[in-house]
Amino acid sequence: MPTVFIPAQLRSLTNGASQVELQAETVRQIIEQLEQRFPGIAQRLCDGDQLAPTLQIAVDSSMGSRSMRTVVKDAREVHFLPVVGGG
Amino acid sequence: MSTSTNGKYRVLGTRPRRHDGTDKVTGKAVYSNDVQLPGLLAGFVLRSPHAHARIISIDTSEAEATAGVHAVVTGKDFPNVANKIADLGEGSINLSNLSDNVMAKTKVLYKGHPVAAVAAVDVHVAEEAAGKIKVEYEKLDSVTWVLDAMKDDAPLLHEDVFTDHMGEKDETPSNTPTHLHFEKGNIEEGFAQADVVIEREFRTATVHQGYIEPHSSTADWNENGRLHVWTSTQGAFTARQQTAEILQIPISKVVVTPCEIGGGFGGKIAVYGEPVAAILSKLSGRPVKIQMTRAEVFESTGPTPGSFMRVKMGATSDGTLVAGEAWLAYDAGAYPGGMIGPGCMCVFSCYDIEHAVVDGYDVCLNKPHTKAYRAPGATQVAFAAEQVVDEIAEQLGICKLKIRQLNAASEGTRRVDGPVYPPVGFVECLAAAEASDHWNTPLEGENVGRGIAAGFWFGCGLKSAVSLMVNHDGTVNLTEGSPDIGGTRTSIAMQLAEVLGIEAADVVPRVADTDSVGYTDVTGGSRVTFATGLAAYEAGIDLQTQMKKRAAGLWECAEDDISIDQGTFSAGEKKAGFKELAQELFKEGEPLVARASVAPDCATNSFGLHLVDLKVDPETGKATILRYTAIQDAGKAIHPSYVEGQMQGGAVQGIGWALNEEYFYGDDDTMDNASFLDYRIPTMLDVPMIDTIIVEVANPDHPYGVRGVGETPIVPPPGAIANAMAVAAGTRIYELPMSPPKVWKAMTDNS
Amino acid sequence: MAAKNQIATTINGEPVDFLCKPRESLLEILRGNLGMTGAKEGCNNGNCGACTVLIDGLPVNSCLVLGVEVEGVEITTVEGIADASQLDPIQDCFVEGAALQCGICTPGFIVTTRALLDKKPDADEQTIRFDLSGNLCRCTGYDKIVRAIQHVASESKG
Amino acid sequence: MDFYCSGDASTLKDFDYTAPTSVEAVTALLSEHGDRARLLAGGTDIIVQIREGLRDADLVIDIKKIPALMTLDYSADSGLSLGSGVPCYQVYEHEDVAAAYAALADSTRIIGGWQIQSRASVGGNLCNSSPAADTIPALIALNATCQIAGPDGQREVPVADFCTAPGRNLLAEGELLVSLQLPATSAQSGSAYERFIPRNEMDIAVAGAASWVQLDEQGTTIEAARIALAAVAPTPVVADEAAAWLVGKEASEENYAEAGNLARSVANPIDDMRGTAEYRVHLVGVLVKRTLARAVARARGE
Repeated sequence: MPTVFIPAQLRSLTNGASQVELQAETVRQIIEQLEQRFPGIAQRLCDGDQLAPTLQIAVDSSMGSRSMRTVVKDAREVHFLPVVGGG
Repeated sequence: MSTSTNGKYRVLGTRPRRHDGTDKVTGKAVYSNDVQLPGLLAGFVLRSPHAHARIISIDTSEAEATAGVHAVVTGKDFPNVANKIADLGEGSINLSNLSDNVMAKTKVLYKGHPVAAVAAVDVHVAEEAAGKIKVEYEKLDSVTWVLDAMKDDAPLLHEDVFTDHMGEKDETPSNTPTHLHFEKGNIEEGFAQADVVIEREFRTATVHQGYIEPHSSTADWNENGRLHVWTSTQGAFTARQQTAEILQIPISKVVVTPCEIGGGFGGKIAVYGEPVAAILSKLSGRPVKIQMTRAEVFESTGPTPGSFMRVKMGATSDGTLVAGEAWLAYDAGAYPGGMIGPGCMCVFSCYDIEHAVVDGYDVCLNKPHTKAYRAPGATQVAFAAEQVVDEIAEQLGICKLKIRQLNAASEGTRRVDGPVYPPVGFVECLAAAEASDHWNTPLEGENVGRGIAAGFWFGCGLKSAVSLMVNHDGTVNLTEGSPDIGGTRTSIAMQLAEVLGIEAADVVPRVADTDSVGYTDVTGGSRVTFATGLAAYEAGIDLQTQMKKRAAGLWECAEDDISIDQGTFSAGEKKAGFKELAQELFKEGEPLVARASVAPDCATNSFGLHLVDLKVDPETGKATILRYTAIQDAGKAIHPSYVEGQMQGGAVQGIGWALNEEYFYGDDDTMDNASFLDYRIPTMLDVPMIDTIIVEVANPDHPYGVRGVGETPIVPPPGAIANAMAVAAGTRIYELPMSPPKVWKAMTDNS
Repeated sequence: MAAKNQIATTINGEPVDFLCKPRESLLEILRGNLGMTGAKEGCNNGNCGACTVLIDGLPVNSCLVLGVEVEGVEITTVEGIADASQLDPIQDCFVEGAALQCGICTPGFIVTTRALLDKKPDADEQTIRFDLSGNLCRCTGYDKIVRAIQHVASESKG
Repeated sequence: MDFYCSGDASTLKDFDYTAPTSVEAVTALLSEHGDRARLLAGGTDIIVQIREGLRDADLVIDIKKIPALMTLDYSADSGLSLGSGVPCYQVYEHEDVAAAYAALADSTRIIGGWQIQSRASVGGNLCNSSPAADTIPALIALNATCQIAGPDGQREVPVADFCTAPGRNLLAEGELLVSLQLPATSAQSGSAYERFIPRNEMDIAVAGAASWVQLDEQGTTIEAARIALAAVAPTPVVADEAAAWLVGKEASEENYAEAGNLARSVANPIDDMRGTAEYRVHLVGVLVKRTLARAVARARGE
């Protein structure tokens, strides 16, 4: 049961909550459940049925995934971060 | 010098000769501008002389009628590209903007923005013909400094850009496409706890990656509709994708051959001349090469963002950092999408700070679209934050190394953007600094100063593929898709050699074109030795698995009876090394091939700490670097010489950024110093030897513990030099570069 | 359009004739007309040293020499530094000492170093840094280049 | 290269080339073609300028085939005659010349890198007439004169009078610089040139100063001095007042500093990307002080 960290810019949609615990197995389920609880949040995180192109997902300490199917069922934490390019 | 780990490896940690070394010291290696094809034409790009203007009309008729000219293109020859953001593996890009940057359609946004191109029998004819193209412009007001561009009355670059606050957009257009905001803890509470608070403003100039090889691209669009591009790129596959998207043709119709590449540092990921050469080739029916001049490189590619930053940090009297607040505005150049994200994520990334807030703004202005430059966005914020940490230490009377040790990020530390670190080696780097000869040698004399600064870069994983073919003699051909910019053929081959129990020289690595190897992301993000190395490791395992099965047949035993130790296969009395077994198996049956592809979703998290001693001439303000030590966690240094090389090269680029490098803009907002004479990268005479200490704290996400090392070394130098300068000059400089006139002025004003 | 001139010169010990227009630089001639792409174009205005060749033993930026100027001189390019199958000690030490990363500046460094060590076989660090300051490298930070040259110089001391 | 910023062109325009073997042939060509003809010595300025569209030419006249222009002639008694096409390295590699005309050796050693010094000539540096040229203050401090040939014969002009504006000099149509004449040096004299640049090499002077001194027999008093400056005015300038003030003064750090202060009065620099006017004026004081100290040390044989 991962703790999902709400990006600071979306906390106006969560009544200020900075993290929520969800019963989710994939990122897609996280977003669906967030949307149920905090209507409007999905469109801030997604572009259609994909993660917004400016975002990446961090599962615990691993970052870099951009897939909605990213498995989170054994994760402690999930974060939504800006994508990072490198040189 | 290395505080190295162990003797458990045969090949890793040794220093074999690189496979491409001989070709590169004899002049035989083929770089993009060395490509020659039958019937090759030369392309020349006509560029905007204005910083900002509307294109009213373009008349190419006279150029087209010039003898020797085979084709002329303008923005009209480019297909419409959807205004959508594409995932390029490493970062994403708006395709319409990418196409517009390659060839302006309706507006030019910076001096050097392409407006037309000519293909002709030679470059002289092409240039002269380009000079006959008549472009009518309506000049517009321009802006080149972030804070000016953020003003309400600033000249607007894009009427369709609205500030995005993570999915919510403002209603009036602006030059600020993105606002990012991060929070951790409670910032008011944090500053309330602080006994000392320091807040400073910082400015940094736009700088260029400064690779010595100008971009060069050759395109041959043949009669079957297949486009072959030879180019200088950090990533053949991303070049293929961008080219196909801009031309609106299927990816399968494009093959990109990555030539040897003369430096990139993040500046050779986006395409520039590739699609232009392609269209010229299509129109002329001949291959076309476009080679940039040095001035074009400075005026039209790269650079990396200039910035304005306000950083405030608070600490309790024992030196614990309790609060950090940053407000960052980074120059994105002509189009949205600069380096602000990682800037925000890195400003406090070296320290465990309970309460933090970061706001970041991506700002469009009339400069070339900014690109990654080695740890993009991190050097600027380290320049700021590392000075604030030093000033806090000064106020509290705490040793500057101690305060960093006291607050060092370690496994479990949560960054301001949220994630916690896995095992990382910053504490070990600080310990190595404390134990170093440099730190323990007193610095004496007048106008001298010692400075330290930390740096962090994520390093990424992404996709890599390799394939292996075993030769009769048991040597192995390794085909990979990572352009080799700094010895990575060898660092990858060494990992395969380690698995297989052979020598690095028994592996024949080849960087292949996009038709000949599986998809591989860019040589960037410090990822190649980590991710392509991981693919080589796994391909080696794949090979061993196959060989084990075949050996069972050969030796008439069960597969499970065979064990592999350091590459040697054995089952009871039977024993064979890799090469011996490979030779036997070749005689027996089908050839051995293997492959692996990987896509590790992880950062490799490399920390570093740099120490610098410098002397400043109080009469001129000029600094001389006396001694320099770069310390970094490499996880596991596969080829220590090339790890040291990354650390030394990054340090010297950082020294250049710190002391002299900057884009000068004239009154008309066009660049005044587009040459290596006036854009002052360090010469050999400007730097001392760069000492290195490699720290090895294994990365749990790699079988050998490798971390990416290429980018972190550019992060600490400006901060370290600023901290040394503060001691040597007796006054702090909050602006990059810390060039002699600026330092002299600050010292004069101070005295 | 200016007429082409016929130029007779010596490159890496071999007599070479070529035709060139006055505006063609030696670098263009070498790389284009003669297919010798070892000399690299980094800036085309004499500031980076990647195109260094020797004319009568002296290092010059071949981008700042016209093809028509080399009548009767002896030119050495990076292609002429190694002896057939045997690398020059400078080349060998560059490879052994990891004194190159991307390699684009390397031919220029090899050629200038050859001239330096011919003149001052036991050049010290300061001399090396001064005499090679016309060769820019952006990858290495110069450390391993200086060390490789010092290594060759110390070998020459015996 | 010098004071020009980069232009917008990038390849060489079409031109004709000729390499005459006599001075007379050159003056004839120059008279015929006027400013459509350009002289080529080392080429390190003119090739860049034509390539970048900053100067133009229909005809490039290579002067390196003219023996008189390629000759360096030195004797302790008669001084130095330096052909205008002699490359920089020949000056600093000539031990006697480098010792006698140390300021000139200093300046030739720092023009570009070695590759540039193999080609670039002192005469070319003078004729390019950049205010930032390194050799010109050295030549002025060493009291050099120009031997100029033209359609009407030869004339002699002090180097101090040669430059008239950035990139301009008093060579008339049809004229060329044949050689530079530097008088023999006397015992107890010495000279030095120093410039300030942000890097340590490969740069254009933000400011430069050359000093020459003649000491008395004891080596303690300055009997005569000449000081010239680079990059602080539209042309290289002579700091007469400072030099005159030094006469009869003790050779001391305080007096070098005071001469430096006085020299600042002739500096009339501009603000540009290489430095502010204020900074350049300040540098004049520093560089004059430093070059006087080095010149005195050399005069004393230290």
